[in-house]
Amino acid sequence: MLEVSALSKHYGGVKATDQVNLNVKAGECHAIIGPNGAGKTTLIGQLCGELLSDAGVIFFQGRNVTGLPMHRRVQLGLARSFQITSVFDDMTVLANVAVAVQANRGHSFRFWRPVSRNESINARALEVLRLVGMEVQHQQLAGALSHGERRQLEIAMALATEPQLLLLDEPMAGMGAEESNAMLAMLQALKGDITLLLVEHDMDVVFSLADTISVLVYGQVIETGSPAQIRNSATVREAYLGDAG
Amino acid sequence: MIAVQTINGLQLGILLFLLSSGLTLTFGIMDLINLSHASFYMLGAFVCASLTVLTGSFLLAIVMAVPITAFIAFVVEWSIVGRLYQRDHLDQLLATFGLILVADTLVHWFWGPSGLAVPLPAWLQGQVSLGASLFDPAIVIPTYRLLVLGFGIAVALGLFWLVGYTRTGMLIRAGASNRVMLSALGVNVRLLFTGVFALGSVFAALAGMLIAPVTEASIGMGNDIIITAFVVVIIGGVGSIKGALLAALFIGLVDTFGRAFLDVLLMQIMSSQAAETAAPAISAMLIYLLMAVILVVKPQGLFPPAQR
Amino acid sequence: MKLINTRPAILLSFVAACALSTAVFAAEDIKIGFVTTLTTGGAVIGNDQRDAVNLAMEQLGNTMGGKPATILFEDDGFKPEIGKQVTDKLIKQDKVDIMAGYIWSHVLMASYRSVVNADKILISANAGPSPLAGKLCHANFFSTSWQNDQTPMAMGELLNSKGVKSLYVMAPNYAAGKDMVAGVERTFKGEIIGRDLTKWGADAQLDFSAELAKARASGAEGLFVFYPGKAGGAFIQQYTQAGLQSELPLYTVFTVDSLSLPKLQAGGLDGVMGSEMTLFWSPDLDAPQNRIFVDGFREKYGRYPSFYAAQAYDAINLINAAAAELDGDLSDTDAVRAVLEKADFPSVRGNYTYGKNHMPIQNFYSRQVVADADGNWSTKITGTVYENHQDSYASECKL
Amino acid sequence: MTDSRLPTGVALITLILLAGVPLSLYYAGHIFWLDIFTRAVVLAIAAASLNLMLGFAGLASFGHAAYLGIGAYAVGVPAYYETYGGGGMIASYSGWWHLGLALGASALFAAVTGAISLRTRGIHFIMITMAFGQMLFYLLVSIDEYGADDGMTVDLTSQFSHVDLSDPVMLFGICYGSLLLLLLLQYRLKHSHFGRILAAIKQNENRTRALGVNTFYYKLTAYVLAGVICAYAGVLMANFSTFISPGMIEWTRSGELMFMVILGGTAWVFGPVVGAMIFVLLEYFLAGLTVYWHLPFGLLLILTVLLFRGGLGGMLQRIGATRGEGQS
Repeated sequence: MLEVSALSKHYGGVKATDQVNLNVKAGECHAIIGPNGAGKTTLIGQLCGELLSDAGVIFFQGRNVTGLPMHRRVQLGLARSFQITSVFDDMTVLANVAVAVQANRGHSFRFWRPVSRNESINARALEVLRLVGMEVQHQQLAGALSHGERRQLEIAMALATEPQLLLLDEPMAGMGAEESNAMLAMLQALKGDITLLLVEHDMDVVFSLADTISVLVYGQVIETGSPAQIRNSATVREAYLGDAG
Repeated sequence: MIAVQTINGLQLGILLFLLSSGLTLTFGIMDLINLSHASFYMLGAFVCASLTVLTGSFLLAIVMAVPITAFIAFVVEWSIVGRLYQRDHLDQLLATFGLILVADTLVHWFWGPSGLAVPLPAWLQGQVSLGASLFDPAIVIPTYRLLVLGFGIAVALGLFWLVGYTRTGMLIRAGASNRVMLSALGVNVRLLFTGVFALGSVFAALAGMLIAPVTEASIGMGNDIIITAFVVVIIGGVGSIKGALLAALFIGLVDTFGRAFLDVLLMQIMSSQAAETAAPAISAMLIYLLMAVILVVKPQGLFPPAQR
Repeated sequence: MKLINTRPAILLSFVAACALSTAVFAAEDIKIGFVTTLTTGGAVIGNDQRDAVNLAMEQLGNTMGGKPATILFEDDGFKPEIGKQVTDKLIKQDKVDIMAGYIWSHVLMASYRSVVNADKILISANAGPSPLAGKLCHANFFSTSWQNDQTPMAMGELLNSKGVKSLYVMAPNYAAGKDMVAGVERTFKGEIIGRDLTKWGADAQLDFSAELAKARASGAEGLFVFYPGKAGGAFIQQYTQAGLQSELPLYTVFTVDSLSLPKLQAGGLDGVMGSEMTLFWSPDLDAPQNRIFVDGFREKYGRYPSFYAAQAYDAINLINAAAAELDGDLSDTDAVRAVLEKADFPSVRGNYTYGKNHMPIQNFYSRQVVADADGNWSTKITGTVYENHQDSYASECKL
Repeated sequence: MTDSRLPTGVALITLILLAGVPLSLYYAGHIFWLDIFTRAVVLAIAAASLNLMLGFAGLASFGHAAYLGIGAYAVGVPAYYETYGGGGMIASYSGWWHLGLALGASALFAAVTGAISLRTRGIHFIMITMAFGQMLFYLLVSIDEYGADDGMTVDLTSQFSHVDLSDPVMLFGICYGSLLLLLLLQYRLKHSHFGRILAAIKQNENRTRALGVNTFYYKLTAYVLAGVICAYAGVLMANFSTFISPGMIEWTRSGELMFMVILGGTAWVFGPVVGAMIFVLLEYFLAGLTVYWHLPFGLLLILTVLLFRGGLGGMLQRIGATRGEGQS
């Protein structure tokens, strides 16, 4: 589904990502872990098209997307959620998702009919909201939601673009235990239908969700394997897990 | 004539630098777009002119005018500008545009509409001959313009020392690239902001004091040059003192050369009457064209301070 | 809902009150609209004109032809579009009987149509752009000043008589500036070596370093400039600082006047002493009304009047002549025009007549900067360049 | 974001006053009031067009007055050539030709400068739009034939077959009708598919792009649309004032348009109309009081920014909300 080879990004003399190779198979949940400053956020930025890479290529579903801008990649089915929650605070929950539905349905150069009365868009948006369990809040302003709900909405917006592959940038960040469990349940339900690329600090979440794990240290992938392999890898233990405990 | 015009251009450039250095600092550190920076340019000229007439000494007047303008800057920061740092750029544009109107009217009311001439001591009234060059049979420059150039360079060096080699300067540089870090360092941010604003305003006032003996102090004298100063800041890169210096000298030379030689060039392709009307306008247009081209190539200006 | 209901009522009554307040004047009073510049640096000139108008009204006892007379001043802000707006206001809102003023040629060009189309008369107290003297001349347009070209033409003759062979020319880039350049070039027989038109307006260019360097390098025998208002002072300063008095003598029109001389004197810029200019008038001109004007002005305001003031003063007295003959009834524009055309009033320049384009036919003098008996810098007439001179556009006027 | 009842009520009443006051005063003999209100209505159209960028998409253009100038010169230049000869095909008194020229030229200018300006963001966008405005300003200053700095008078208004724009009541009617139409268009636009995308871009452009929207084309469309509408206002302005000059384009004029929008409130479709009205009336009354009128005017600007966040629209919405009648 997603093949990345020799991807690099430099900031001055600092190599944020250095010759990263990655192979995400269709239908799996692939997690990327690593200590702070390992280059995970940079990698996500490069994959989704927010940052341009200095070297390397990205193939998505067999197509070279390395030079494509972000919105083109999304249109091809490569969506993302943000680490820092970004939703449109002044819009209703429904409208937030509807923007994504609009984007997915082609251009929005329609200047006269009220968009809020477009039942086809509203229906699809409600359907996505039902998927993440937010149907009841659809009339609320996004700015009035709790942190956990905003994170859920964030995922709903990404889902509304009908992605083949979803990049999740620390979906559990800043959540309480209860909210985390709800989110975990939601992701588990998504798994299988959509390929997931997950960046996460919470190891419990990673090990309960991921089929494959890649370990990123100093901008390089030092190991890729199943959760069990990673758990037992001496290299990883030394470079990363070992430090932790 | 090239050497003479080069000196004229550098002198204009150094004045632009004095004006834009404060602008780029307040912009880079406080994220403040301050149109009323121009009012300090005007205020400096008027205060200095009045003091010169009062004391009879131009140099003494400059020495006395600096603390006065600094005090006014402090009051303005404390009462109005300080409340704008958290607002978006549009609000800042409007409020400081309002400040310009207020300052212009107060000056009109206080000093009258005619403006003030600044008498220079006799030793500054003369001219200096700098020999000749290939293009110039005789290079004769008014002594005072050389003084402006020299004084401007001295002040610029002082500013570079302040920003580059002192603790305050370290904080200013830190602030220009990352505002959040400042409060994390335990710096009294409010105090630093007031200080930077006052410093920038004094620099603008100094520019006004230096130009007053040439053009006289007049109402609204800053309103045109402030836009040029903004162009300098944008071209140089917001928050970059080095960028401001290079851009200011560049713009000063472009503007002067445009006025000096463009009409002759245009006469090659159009009637001399049309060329004489078009030349000053086109040379005024040049700097905007330059800015647009530079922003297209480098959307952050030539020397953007390193982010994050 | 209270807010919604009361607000329009307040606004409506406010608007209505303001509209009605203008109707307070009794219908019979004479109302004169006077457009000049009262803000920006141009206000130096506007204030001088206003002072002269107020002096004239005071001397007339605020009556004209036995009727109370009022002046309504409006500020053009040095901008043509504002000038037109306030002209429209005076005509349509205040319903003035006659319009006067206008310092700037471009403001006048933007505004005059509003006046003449309303069948009212406009008396320019300064601006004299060439189109209004020629092709676009209008029966309802009069001037108490001059056509722009005349003064520089006199200067051209003066330069010829002094044997100047080559000239460098500088002027601001607007209607009057171009007229001034055209004027001096029409009569000057030597060579024009270089010409600079600089940015004008509210943000005029005031630093002339590049241009002065060009003038010096040109090797001309004389420097002709036209810089009215605040730019004049700035120019003289830089001219002096550049030390050009010795190599490039200065000949000016409308640049050195009673407004700039006190400032130049305070600034110790004695490079201007002895510099020559041409003009239709000078404070020392020997005419009966000029003594009344200059003495009255100096007594009331403690300074010499400028020629701008003299022209404004004349405009009021010209209107007064019409009001006196028509018993204070200025409503018949044709009758007013007939009286004005005679120019039968005590002018500060002595007597003059009107050409068919309603521009004065008058003398032009050369004057020089000197110190008066009290040591104040002023100007003194040194000779007569033209006698009863008519502008060269009058022949193009189809009236 | 939803318009509450209080602002809507104020809008309707303002619209009624905007037509009623000048017309009744005009027929009562105070003809100058029609001039003042015509100017206010034309400026309201220009300010509303700016709001299409500023309020709808968060694009702070500081060179919007350029389009007023393009529209005005599209009237003045053809009329000038028709009167004095020359100009070839351009010369004409025809109003339709003036309109076509204005809309075409402004669309072209907006498309080119927009495509360049929209590469930048924030302060750089503000400055580069101002730079383009200043370039046009100096270009016009440099053209001697069109009067350069002095501008030119429009001797004859644009000619249409059934409409006489030199009739002040007729002209006011056209301007007022255009404003109503524009407000309706903007209201529909704001709630359309396009409007929602613009709102999303205004709040978080990066997020909008991450949803698969090519934001550039939406911003460019808003930019061009705003320019074209403002050029239309310029055509009306030239016919109203019968005098045009580069002074219409200077950056201070763009600042004034911005002031009108912000005073009225950017989030409110009707805001610019209220802003323009207050601006014009304030200028008129203050200038009549004292030559120092810039002082209270400047103070008012400062106070507006410091005290009325979101302009008058924002204030009305807050009042409405606290009274519990306009909650959305």
